[in-house]
Amino acid sequence: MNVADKKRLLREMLFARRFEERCYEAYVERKIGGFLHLYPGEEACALGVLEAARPGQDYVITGYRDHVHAIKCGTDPKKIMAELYGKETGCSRGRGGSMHIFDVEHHFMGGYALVGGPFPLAAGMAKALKMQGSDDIAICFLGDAANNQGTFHETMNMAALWQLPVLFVCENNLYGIGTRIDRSTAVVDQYKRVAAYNIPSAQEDGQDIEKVYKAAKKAVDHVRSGKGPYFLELMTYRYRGHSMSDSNAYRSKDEERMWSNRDPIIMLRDRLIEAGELTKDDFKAMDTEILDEIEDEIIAFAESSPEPRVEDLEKYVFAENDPWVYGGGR
Amino acid sequence: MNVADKKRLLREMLFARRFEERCYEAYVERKIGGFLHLYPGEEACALGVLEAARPGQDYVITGYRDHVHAIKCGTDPKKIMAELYGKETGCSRGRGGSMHIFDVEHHFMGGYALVGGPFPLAAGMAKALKMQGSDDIAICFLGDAANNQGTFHETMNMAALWQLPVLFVCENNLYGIGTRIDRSTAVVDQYKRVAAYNIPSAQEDGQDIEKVYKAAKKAVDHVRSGKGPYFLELMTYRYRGHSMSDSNAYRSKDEERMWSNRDPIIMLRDRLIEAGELTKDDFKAMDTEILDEIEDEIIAFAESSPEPRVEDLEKYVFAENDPWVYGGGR
Amino acid sequence: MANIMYWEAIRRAHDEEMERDPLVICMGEDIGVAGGTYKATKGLYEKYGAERVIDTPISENGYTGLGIGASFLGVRPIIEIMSVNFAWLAMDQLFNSAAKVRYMSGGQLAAPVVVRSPGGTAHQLGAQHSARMEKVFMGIAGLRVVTPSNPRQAYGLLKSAVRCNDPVFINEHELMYNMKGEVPDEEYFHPLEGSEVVREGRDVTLFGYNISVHWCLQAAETLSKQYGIEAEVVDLYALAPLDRAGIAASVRKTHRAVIAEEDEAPVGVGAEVMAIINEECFFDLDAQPVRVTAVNVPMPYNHTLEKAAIPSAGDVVAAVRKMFGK
Amino acid sequence: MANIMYWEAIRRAHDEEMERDPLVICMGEDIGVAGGTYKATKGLYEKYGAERVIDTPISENGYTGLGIGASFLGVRPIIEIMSVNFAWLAMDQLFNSAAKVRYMSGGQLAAPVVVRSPGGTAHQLGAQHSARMEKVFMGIAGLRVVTPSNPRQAYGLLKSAVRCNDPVFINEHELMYNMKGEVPDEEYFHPLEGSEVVREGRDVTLFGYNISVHWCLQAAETLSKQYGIEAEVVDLYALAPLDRAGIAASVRKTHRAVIAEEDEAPVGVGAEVMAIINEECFFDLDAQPVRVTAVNVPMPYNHTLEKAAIPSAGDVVAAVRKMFGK
Ligand SMILES: Cc1ncc(C[n+]2csc(CCOP(=O)(O)OP(=O)(O)O)c2C)c(N)n1
Ligand SMILES: Cc1ncc(C[n+]2csc(CCOP(=O)(O)OP(=O)(O)O)c2C)c(N)n1
Ligand SMILES: [Mg+2]
Ligand SMILES: [Mg+2]
Repeated sequence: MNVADKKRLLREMLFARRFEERCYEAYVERKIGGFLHLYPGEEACALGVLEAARPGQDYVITGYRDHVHAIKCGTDPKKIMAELYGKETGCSRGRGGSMHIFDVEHHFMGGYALVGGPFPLAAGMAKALKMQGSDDIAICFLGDAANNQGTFHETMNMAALWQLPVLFVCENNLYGIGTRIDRSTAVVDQYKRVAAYNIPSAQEDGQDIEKVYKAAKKAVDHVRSGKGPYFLELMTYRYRGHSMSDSNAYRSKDEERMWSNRDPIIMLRDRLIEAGELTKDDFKAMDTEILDEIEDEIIAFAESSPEPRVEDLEKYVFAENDPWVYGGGR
Repeated sequence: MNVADKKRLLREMLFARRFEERCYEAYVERKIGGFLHLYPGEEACALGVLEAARPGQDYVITGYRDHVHAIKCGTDPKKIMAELYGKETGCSRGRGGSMHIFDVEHHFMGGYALVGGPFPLAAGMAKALKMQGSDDIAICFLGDAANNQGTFHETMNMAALWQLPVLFVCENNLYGIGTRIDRSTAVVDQYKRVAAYNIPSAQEDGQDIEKVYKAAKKAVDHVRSGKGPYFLELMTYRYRGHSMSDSNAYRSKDEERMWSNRDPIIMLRDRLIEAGELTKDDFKAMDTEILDEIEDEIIAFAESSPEPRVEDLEKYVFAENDPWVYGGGR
Repeated sequence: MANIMYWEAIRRAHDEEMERDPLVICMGEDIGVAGGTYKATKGLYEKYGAERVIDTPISENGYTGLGIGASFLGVRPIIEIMSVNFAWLAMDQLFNSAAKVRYMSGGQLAAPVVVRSPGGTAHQLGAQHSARMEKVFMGIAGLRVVTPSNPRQAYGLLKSAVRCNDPVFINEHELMYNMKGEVPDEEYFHPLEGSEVVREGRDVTLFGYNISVHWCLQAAETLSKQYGIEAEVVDLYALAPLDRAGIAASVRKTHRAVIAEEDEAPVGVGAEVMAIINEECFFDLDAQPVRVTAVNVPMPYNHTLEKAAIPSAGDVVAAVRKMFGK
Repeated sequence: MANIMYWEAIRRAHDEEMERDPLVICMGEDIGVAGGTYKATKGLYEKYGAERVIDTPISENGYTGLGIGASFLGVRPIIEIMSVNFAWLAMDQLFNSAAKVRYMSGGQLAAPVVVRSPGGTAHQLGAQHSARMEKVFMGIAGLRVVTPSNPRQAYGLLKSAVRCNDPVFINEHELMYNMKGEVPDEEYFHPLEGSEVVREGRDVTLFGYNISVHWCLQAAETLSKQYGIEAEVVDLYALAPLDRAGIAASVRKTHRAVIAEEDEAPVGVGAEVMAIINEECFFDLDAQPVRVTAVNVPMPYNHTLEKAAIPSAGDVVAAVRKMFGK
């Protein structure tokens, strides 16, 4: 990773942070509804991992905490914000909302709201890639608590058995909503659990994007080279509550402070400053630019976009005019 | 285990073998319907493990291959045969059939037909025992292929997390119906898989009842002493097809021969004969006695028992006259 | 009579039953330390401890099965499934184990568990978090299904469910936890079967359950005031078994029926009630029975589409007006 | 026209579609080396190899989800769930993922999987292996449900389902795999919507699907010969969406309806068809519509009880006779 890359990643992380914070505000203003799960604190995970892959080409899938993953795949943030606003211009045409960001064009295969749901879907995409002789891979991001779901076990076994090209990234932020990992999970080191399937794995600091990148590079190479699945655990932390409706009362101030001292953005920023590659002013300017872009372009787009038409309520339930429905497709 | 014990166990294994073979015949004669899963070849597993526990007092649960487990818990074989005949005198009053042997009085908590279903039920019974301060334990017998079900993972995690007094016995007969274990399972040594939950485990020869007993003793002691769950894998083989409707065509004659050379009954018999504790004639006499008992008492009972009354079809759906249904229970 | 919220009523029922019987436990995701997503178990962890108020891993089939197994040995678990959408994962244990074990053991063993879960469309939760699944639970023999429309029922149904020897599924509603209502100060056990006439009327019967009872009541007011139509409103708090006699009695009186349900129409509560009306009192009908249902789509996120997808009091009014040609 | 068995028809459809398109695969427990519990995939493993004919671990939710994920990228999986009773374990992926993904992605992504599974009561398989669950599948928006009553449909419905861009659940029946029937020699695609009038009649319509079509046909013969009643028999091979127009057309002609289903009554196919009749042609009815259903119990093992629990052609005859007072 050269300096230009690092600066770009710094900007991407900062953008992700500001984007999510702006979502928070829009939610408070009641512009956004439903459940909203934000990513501040965890930026280095999605951005670092996908930096090591081929975003837009490899197939990415995740849970409900999905905005930043989509952005890195190439989804226009305007379309994500419009989605959160429930607009027809949204990436899921206003039908999905925050938990269901989709951008198939950029191979962002969706955010899903059932914990553990994406595991088998990711393995299935990998199966399709393998059948088609592609060297693209499937990448599945999920939380630590998701690993207690039966689908985790079933999927790891199948992925290993059939040597599928899928990378599982565990964003271990130590909590599933308000339940701390050691209160839900017998073995807290998640990377150890996949030994039960003979899946190679690693645990890495999820706050240092350079480390994430390096660990992910190794993981991605493994998977892409046809050696089967890989499981990468990234130790991270979410700054906000689980979702907007979460009081966040179950974590100690000490713990929160400890993690904010390891903020992925500040860490990379300071490293660049120390190395003389960036000044504080550069950083400030970058921030202002981002804030302006979010306000002037992204929010403006979302605000001014049209709502879906009520007449279209029943669209997208089934394929339109599928000839095979009538048995006459030949 | 003294000589008397060994002789008794030999008799129990032989009884189990003959009982199951007689079931086979009754099925062919169409006296028994539905699915029938037999246990020949695996006798040392259930009998050896439960010998090391407190059958009739510890709570036992298993899958559909359940006759022998119930017998060892103390269920009258007459009632099992009557159940298979669908009679009102059957242990499940003719409502259950072979896959659903129940004898709650003897703490045989049932055979269940959904693969993987008993895992959480067993852990739940253990939870109840723990709450009630009992030193009884729950014992769950299931097959190797069942371990690929999500319930396995979910249950192992909870059992370990809450340190529940439950012993999981994996009867590894190398196949799930017609699928050989290495074609369905990434890690074939099942005892290794529970390391992912920090559950102590062992693998043992399931054909040698003395070894089974010893390994089970250790396992049972561990669980009963309050140290949490334990997982015991027993390597075994079923001689017949998976169920009566299984052609059994997927296994080689060589493999079958290899295993029949390690027959649990023959092995113990020959050991006792070698030690001068038993003669071939003793064994023959034992066999004749068993065959007579099965024919004259067990089959006779099943044959002569009455069917359930059609008027009782809707009995046992709900509790009878439960006052709380009417809100007037006080 | 205290005027308390739906969630408080549920909490009170938990608390009283746990206080009374040390074998009553509760379990589910985030119900302990966090007090429950909808506060139904608030404070119980502090009071009864981690052995009886159990924060579970995200393993719906697993912990539901665990609760069922515990119930085999006398424990009375109250299992919360955070949202009914997640209950698909637990159906195996709920239906294959809990609902069938009494029958297939010839009456020897039973699974007296209570499973509580909110269904219903809340505010823009999208396709995977807006399911209304009462129809799925109602269709399986061996399971009782009840659904409280107010705090009194929420309290009294849970009390009875905990003590009842059958497995009971309690269908709550995300939008109702903060609804207030009167709950008796003394202990109260609501029957798990039957129905309640919550408004008398002579012209038409409006059948509702859970949240749709409120649409029916609101519609009845409008119909009375603006159109002179006196609607009877029947609260079907018991969905399985349904109160055939109660349904028939009201229709025999009013000769007309509208069933309001929040779910999509196919094979739903409306269809079943209509079938019962056909079977019990077809020739008493003066008009075609009508069901007011959601549009048959996965729930859209967009607020306007969401509103368009689910029915309302206005739709009930419209249905009745059409029936009367008014 | 070849006269082949139901399982052979399904096998042929698999084979033709796999031959045509290398992205058609099939998967399930014991479908490969063993050839499938009901032989629906016999010989395909040898012909197409382990990459396309996949013996899965016993992980219903997992492999169903895996098939769905593969379908996102152009693969066309035909997933066999060995018995519909096990499908409870896979409902999460089938409903939460497959049925909803098109809608919640605003039409961008779809899950064109086929899931096949036998439901129905076979011979004394007991409570956990005798479920008939079509009503559960029919109630969820976004999923097509079809159910073949003969080899021709079994062949043609699977052919269309594989090519259709929606997820399709095919409800088969354990007792029908060995049933013989005519299947066209040339390729044939059965529509996934609609219904078929399989016997014309003027006095009453008997609605059936899957195995109950045969009870209806048998009943119609008896009714004609012994009672002079000419029944029309309508085969509802498409359960979701149901053919409202077809149902109404027949009832408008005969003015009477009996619906025969193998499942327990509550919220079932019978209720839904009755609701549709009420909605579409209430005033055309000359008699109360009737559903002939199973008794509402978990399935008993004992043969006599089992027979008493499920309906038969005789029950259909009895229902019609009662309707006509004969
Ligand atoms: C099947 C299912 N069960 C429960 C939930 C409710 N729920 C949503 S997120 C969550 C916690 C998940 O934690 P984790 O996997 O660690 O991801 P994180 O939110 O921490 O990123 C829970 C319990 C759900 N959405 N789906
Ligand atoms: C949930 C579920 N899936 C599939 C089946 C069908 N089935 C019955 S037994 C069996 C194989 C189980 O093998 P294993 O666990 O090794 O036990 P064994 O029969 O060898 O003793 C399968 C696939 C089932 N009964 N339940
Ligand atoms: Mg987490
Ligand atoms: Mg096995």
